[in-house]
Amino acid sequence: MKKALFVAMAMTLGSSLAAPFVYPASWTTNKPSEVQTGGTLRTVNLQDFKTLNPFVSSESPNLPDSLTAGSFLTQDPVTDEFIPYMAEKYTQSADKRTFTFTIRKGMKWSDGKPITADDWITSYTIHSDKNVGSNIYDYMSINNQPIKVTKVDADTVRVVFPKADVTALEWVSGILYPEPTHVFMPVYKSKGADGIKNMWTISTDPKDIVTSGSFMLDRYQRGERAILKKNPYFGEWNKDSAGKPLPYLDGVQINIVADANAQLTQFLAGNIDVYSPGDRDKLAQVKAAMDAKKINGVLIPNASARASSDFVVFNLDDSATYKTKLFSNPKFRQAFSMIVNRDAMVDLTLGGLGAPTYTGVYPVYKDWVASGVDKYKFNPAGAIKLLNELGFTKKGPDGVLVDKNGNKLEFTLITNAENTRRQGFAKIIQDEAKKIGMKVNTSFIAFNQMTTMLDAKDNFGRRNFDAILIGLTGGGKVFPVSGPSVIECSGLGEGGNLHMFNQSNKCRFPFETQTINLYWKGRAEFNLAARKAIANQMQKIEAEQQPYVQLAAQTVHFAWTARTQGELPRAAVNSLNASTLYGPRILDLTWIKR
Amino acid sequence: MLSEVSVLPYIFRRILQFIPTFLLATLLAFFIVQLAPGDFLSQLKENPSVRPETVERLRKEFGLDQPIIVQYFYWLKNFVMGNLGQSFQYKRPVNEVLPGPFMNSLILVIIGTVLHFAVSIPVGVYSAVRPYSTADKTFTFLSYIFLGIPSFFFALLVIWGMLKLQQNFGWDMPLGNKTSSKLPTDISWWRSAWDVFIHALAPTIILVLRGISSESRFIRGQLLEVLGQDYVRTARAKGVAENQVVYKHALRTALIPTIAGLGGLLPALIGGAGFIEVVFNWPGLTPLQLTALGNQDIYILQAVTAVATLLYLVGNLLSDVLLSVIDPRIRYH
Amino acid sequence: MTPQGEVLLAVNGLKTYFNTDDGVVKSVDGVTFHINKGETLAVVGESGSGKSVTSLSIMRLIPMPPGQIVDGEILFTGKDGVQKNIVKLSEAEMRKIRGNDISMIFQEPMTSLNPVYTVGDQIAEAVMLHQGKNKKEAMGVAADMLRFVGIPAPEKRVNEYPHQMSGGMRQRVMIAMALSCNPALLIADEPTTALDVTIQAQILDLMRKLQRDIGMSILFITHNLGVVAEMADRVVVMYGGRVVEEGDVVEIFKAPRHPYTMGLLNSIPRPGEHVHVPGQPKGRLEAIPGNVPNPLNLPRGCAFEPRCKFAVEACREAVPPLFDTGNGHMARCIRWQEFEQVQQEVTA
Amino acid sequence: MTTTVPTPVRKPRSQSQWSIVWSQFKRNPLARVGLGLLGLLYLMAILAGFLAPYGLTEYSTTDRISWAPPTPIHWRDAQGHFGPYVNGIRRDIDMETFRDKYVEDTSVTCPVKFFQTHPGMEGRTYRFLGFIPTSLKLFSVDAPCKLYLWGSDSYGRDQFSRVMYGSQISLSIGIIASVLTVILGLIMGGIAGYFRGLTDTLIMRMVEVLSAIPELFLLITLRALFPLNADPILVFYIVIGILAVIGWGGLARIVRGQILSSREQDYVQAATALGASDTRIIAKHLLPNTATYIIIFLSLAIPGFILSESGLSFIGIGIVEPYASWGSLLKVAQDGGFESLDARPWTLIPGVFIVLAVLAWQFVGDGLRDAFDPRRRR
Amino acid sequence: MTTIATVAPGAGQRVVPATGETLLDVQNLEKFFPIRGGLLSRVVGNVKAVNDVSFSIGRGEVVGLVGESGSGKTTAGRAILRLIEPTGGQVLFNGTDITKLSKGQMRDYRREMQIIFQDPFASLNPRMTVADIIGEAMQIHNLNPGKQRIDRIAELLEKVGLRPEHMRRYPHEFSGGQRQRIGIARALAVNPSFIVADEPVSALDVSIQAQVVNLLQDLQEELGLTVLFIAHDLAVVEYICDRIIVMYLGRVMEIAPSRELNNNPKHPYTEALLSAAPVPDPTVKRQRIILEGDIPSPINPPSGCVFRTRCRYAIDDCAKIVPELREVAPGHFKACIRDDIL
Repeated sequence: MKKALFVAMAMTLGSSLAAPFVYPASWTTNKPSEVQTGGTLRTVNLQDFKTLNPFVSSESPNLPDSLTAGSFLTQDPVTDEFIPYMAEKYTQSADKRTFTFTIRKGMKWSDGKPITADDWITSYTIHSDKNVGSNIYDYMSINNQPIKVTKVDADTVRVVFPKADVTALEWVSGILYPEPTHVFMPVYKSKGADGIKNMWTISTDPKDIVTSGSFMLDRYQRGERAILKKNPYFGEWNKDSAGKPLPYLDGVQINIVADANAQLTQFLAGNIDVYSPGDRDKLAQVKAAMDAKKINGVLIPNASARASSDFVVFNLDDSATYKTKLFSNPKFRQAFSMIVNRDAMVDLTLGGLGAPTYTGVYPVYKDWVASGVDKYKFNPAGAIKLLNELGFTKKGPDGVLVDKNGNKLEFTLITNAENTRRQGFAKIIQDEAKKIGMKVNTSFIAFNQMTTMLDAKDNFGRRNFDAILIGLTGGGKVFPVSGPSVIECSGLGEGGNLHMFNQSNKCRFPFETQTINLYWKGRAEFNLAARKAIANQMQKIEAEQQPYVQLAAQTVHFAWTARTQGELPRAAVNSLNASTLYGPRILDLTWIKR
Repeated sequence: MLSEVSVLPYIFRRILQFIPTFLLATLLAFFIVQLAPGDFLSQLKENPSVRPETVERLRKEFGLDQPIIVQYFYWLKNFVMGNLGQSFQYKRPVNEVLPGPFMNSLILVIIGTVLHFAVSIPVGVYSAVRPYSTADKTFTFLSYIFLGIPSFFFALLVIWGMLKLQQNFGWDMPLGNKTSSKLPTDISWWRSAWDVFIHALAPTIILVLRGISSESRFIRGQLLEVLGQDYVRTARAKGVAENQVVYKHALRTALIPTIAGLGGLLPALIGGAGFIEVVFNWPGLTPLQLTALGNQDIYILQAVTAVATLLYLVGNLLSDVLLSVIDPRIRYH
Repeated sequence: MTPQGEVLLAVNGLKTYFNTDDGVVKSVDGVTFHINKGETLAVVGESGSGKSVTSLSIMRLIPMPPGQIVDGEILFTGKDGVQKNIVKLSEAEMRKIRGNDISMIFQEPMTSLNPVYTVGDQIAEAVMLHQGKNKKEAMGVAADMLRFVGIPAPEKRVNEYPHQMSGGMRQRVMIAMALSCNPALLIADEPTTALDVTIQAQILDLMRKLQRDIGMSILFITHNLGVVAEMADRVVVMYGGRVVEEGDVVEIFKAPRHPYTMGLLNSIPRPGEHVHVPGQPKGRLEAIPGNVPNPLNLPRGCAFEPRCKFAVEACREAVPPLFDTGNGHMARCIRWQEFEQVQQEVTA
Repeated sequence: MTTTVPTPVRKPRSQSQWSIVWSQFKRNPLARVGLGLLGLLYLMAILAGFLAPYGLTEYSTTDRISWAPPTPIHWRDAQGHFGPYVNGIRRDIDMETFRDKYVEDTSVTCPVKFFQTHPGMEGRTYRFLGFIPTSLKLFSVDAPCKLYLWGSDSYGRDQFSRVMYGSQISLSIGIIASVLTVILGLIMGGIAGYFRGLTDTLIMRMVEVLSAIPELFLLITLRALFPLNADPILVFYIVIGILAVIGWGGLARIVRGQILSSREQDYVQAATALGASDTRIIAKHLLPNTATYIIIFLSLAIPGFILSESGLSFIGIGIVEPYASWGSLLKVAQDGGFESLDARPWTLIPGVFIVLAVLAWQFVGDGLRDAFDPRRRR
Repeated sequence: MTTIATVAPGAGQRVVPATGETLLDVQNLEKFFPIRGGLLSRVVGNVKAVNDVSFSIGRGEVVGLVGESGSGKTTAGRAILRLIEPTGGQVLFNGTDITKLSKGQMRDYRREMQIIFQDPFASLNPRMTVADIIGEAMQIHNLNPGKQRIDRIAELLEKVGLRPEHMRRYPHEFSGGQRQRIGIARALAVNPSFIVADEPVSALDVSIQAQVVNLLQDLQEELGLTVLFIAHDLAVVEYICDRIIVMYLGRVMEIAPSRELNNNPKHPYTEALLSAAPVPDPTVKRQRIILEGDIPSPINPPSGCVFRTRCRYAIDDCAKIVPELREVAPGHFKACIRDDIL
């Protein structure tokens, strides 16, 4: 009784001193008046969480992200605008490099301690320490020039970028989260990086885990589930549009399941509330169960395309082997693109739920995908014509095209064994290629092994593959083209970069230099239309040169039980705004209907 | 006691013999896993923003730049001192990561072992006492069928069946996982133990069905043979009742080969639990091993191999000791 | 048939058949004999003659299936003085007889004891079963019995396992077990065949002594004529599942009336009788030609006919009846009367 | 055992051990059923090309069909003519249920033709009995119709044809793997048992090491060591080879034991006394003596390997496209999860074949074991 | 006829003479089987199966080797043929020490020395036809090539009382007696001069034993074979042997001509053995000498005379002195220190 009174007093006190962040009414379909508080949201994750430590976490999704409130800014899921969140306000310098954030007052950690500027500095300091091995260490600099984060005073933090950058606000909102100084700093000071690495493991007592977000850890049952409970201090500075403290939920249960089939089972059994059917089979199961009234819920099929790509990349090494020379010829890659039957891929592999792709910009960025990039779409006759030009005019006795030197048109296409979708794509490529006399062998290996192949060199200094079918994921909304790690052709050390077709650290082809130059131009271009024009240019080059032969993209589907409320407005329901764990909704605004 | 005098050196000698086996097995495992292209850090490549020097730094930090044999001896030294090394994925000592999954697998294996014997012995005995009866023929037929269905697919069928029961009758089925997500957090230990048991039941049954099928038929054959032995005839000639003849005189010797096979049962169940743990979403050793394999988390793999090898050796030792208890001929020789 | 003395067990027309895939094996095909109280009856025969099956039929220990007692009766007067037909008894009634009224010892002492229990346990089991004694008393009886059969340090030996004992010791244990409930009849199925000759002498000696002391009857099954001569009061000779000759032991050895018995007696070397002297031509044993008959494929007439040097056409036609040749001596041979002369010729 | 049950001396028939075993085997009804079933299955594998109306990977990327159900076969057409025919099919993806819908197009009818050749259709040619190239098919229908006896997979490939072709791999896998295991087990066990001493100790230690390391781990890691451009079928057979390398221990142990005990047999002593060489003794007396066990081992190991094959497919290191085995076909059903069971039960047919093959081999194996074991003879 | 070699008293070399020309001379034959135990499987003891056994056999002689189970008679028989490698001593065959021969050299001697086994079921490879079994020896030694081989096999079969058409059958089609005949034919296939007959009739039915004994006797006479006849049954041995060797716990107790041994045993063990055998005559009621107790374990045999623990004549010295085998009458040897008995 006493405690409750104290909490209530603290709340009024807090609210009188500082303005809470008010969640715009547009972020949910529900009216604040309908909302019921309490209840538990049950969701599912496909693997065991490995750590609670924000500095060493490298998985996705992970628990630290679920437990953090965010950072200075947040991106409005409906308008895509950046709005102050943990900052009350911010200023931007004229050269667009320096940002100064004034911290919102009254924010508290889950142990009741105030959130201060030091907490950002702590986070920045530790993430920037090489020895900690943070997953975002490399984000702390742009093109090898560090981003600087400094404390101006107790309520003010300054962030300085090396140069003007359109993605700066994305960085501010999505990368640097505050971490509790009072927990980490003493350890960091006494034991250094090693001390930090040993903190906040899965077996750490939940009481010792301090969070800024709407929830805190209640219990972690390894291999079974994570149970989160409401952070009592979060509601002091987070209110809904009607002024009600957030979150509405009492708790969240994240069940851990081994595979996608088990995930479906849990949803069909009514054991979890949110679910994204991964393919058509699962979609059909959910639909059938809903139609048969086995589950009472909502299904949004084909909500949007996925924020990921699948493509074939050839080995374009500057080695004088017959194959790399052939692959290095754009005509060959164009011919190859013309035997990729993307419609068949969508129809047969994706069950009709997807779309062909021709550029590295994920189709979910509808506004960014350039038009007229499908010049080398499926066209076997065109492919034959180009191959004839390359000297492949006659077929050998085994039906495989040979050139005048007797070289067979044959290569091995590798993809990872775990991914049936990619194997399906490879199969269609193989079968279509066979029809025109191109022999494609397929090989399905472990993902790790496949990524190793990208830079593993043999005794002759050559990379040891012909072609790999792989994909990329991730990226922001501001400039959603392939990033520098994918397109940078020089200035990178050995291995580790994603410039998959050429890892010689030299720009072999003019289009490589052209592309990277365009990219940096776009990063500095603050005008959206101009930036889109640059993206179009980049895609045109890509479509012509076919360094990555894009295949097809799946669509995403969302399902949830009828008791689960508070999803984003339909217009904002897409793969970019949906969380893997909670679906197309903001967890803080989610509530359970009883 | 005479028996203890002769059994102890025997056990000690067995343990001495285990050492080279253990060393060879772990060394072999270490080499094989390192032979595979790539290492734990290869996956970082998927991440567009991890730089090569980061990878190199981590490689050094994990000791992956050392020659394999050096790494092995380093591992061995730590192992002897009770340190299983560091998991790359969990960024925690393997000592902390391993026990949970190990215990979970052990739950399946222990319930499985109990079930294995609790079913196969009575079935085997019944079939041997009434050979070619309808029940015997039914058991035989069922065991043939269970031996024929791939266990992972059988698991899928069972889960599907349970789901249909839950959907159509509203029965709360233990659909995968180790515990129910619906239980409140503050329940008595026996209630949660019961919950775990209920969840373990379906995977365990599928796990041991094949074993039961072959074991029960094996016991049947053994018992039939022992029932034809001279000393069983002696017992009957004494006027011993038939069920006493079966259970007291025949069964004990008939079970000797079964017990001799116990040593292989533990690792076989742990190994066999693999697919079923995956399909039933049971947080055991195999899911741990599979993700470790995918990520080349070598010290986890090494630890799992070491544990499996130890289990194999301990199992063998256990069956040796049990055999000497059940069969005095071994004890005195 | 005129049984002398009080009949303990009478087997009348016993037929025990086995069904095999190859046909019905008539292991015991109409066997009739009896044992008097306190008497030792030897049943002699080679493998396949049906002697062991006869003894197991008396114990009702024939594995069924494939075996079956098809016909005949086994009349037995137990310790309670009531005559019962063993063939008709229920399994529970039979269990009361086994080990209590009738005990049995077997040929292979190495395999006839349960390897996983101590010999004390195994003897005590019978005692507890039939005499209602508790474990402790029964173990006392077991030790007494071991002493009784001449095993040194019986208190220690009760706790030993069979594999710790020699063959002779195990056979003594078997005897101790068999005698632990004072049976009226002991069936000894080739009890010394697997033993060395010096141990055989010990065991035979022991059995004779025990019979004197206890006064039980013994059904002694053997193929060793030397053992028969030493142990038996009367002899039953079996061949091809039937009794071919029966009579007093002296009669059988002095004046056999069946060619098979005669052949057997002639074919064994007698200790000290045929000793070879170097330089002199070696004597010859008189062998029975041919092989032991196949029980599946017995001749229609006399089973011994194919090997018999006295066989005539009539032998082939029907199974000869058992002729009473006087003095309780019987022979299943149509030419038995002629053998008086032959016998005399041979001995002359 | 003493003579409790008389062992009848068999009528003198001049038979070898083998003919006795065979006559014993024939008495066992389950063994007969098993053998008959195996005969049918292996005949099916041998005639796969002839029985399968379509090629192994035959499908259309233009006229796309996915998860077609078994095609209904009609017997009497509108004109009253009798004879099997099928109708054309039309496919829609039902965006309500997200399942493929197929409707018969009664305007198109195609008679089922028997013993037709398909010249020019590359996918359909095969080598009859392994050497005569032909495209003769037991039955087929002409385009535009499709005859899916057991439905299709997601690419519109005929499941019946794939099961037929898959049988070639599934049924040969067991034999190849167990023969490899037997060869290894015989050699290693033979060496250990015959030479004894240090060799014996080393080999037996190796057996222990191999059985101690988790199998799954060995399979997955060793699989990663193969060259990538190797033919998938070759890689798969190497995987099977690994299985054999892992699995020879048990057999070696038994062969060793048998050799150790047969060495002491009188007839081996007799051969030694006759002056027979080691090689002769091993080849003529010791190894044939293990034949009984080997045959039983083979017939019981083969079903084990057939199951292992499906397990390998389940963890993704089994046979891959373009080849098919029952295991990889069942994996398709497994991947489909509940949808396979609810919406396309015909994808479970390969599982039925696995069960049948395993069952048949078990029957035969048990029958052989009983037939070889004089104590189990009836 | 009896030649007496010098007996060197106390010397390691003892030659026990044979009748006529010596074919086989066994000197101090030893076969120890190691017993392993302890933590490291070290040899902790020996089973002294054959311990210092010496005797010789003349050409054409039939010598019986008698003893109970554990006496080492079978081991001795096999060690002589090097089917078991002896651990000590010499075996002189026609003056050559065959224990020193290499495997290849030994092969030639195997044509001269053959063995017949006790168990007619275990001694024939069930997978070979009779022709293969008998022909194997000819194949190994390249005898009677081609068509001759079949004729020779047929001849051998007839010689052992079987019919030539039996050669195409398998062992399991024969009865025990017939199998034993096949075993004999196999041994004769190489025309040996010396045969070890290891309990050839013990496993046979009574009525069959006489057939096989007669056959062996006929063959021995016809072919002039030298035979070492191993048995546990004195009656059979007496019947066909010229001389008899009695073994107990790995050592020779007594050697004497058959009649001499039977009528006038000099060793207490032989006396007991003779007395223990039951006589198939119910009218003869003999006073038995019943040996007490069991045969001791060969792992830990009694000190001094191995028989002393069961000997009714044993004196204190018996525990101290290992009795030498010495000649007590012409051709009659015994290993007993007491001359005042028997």
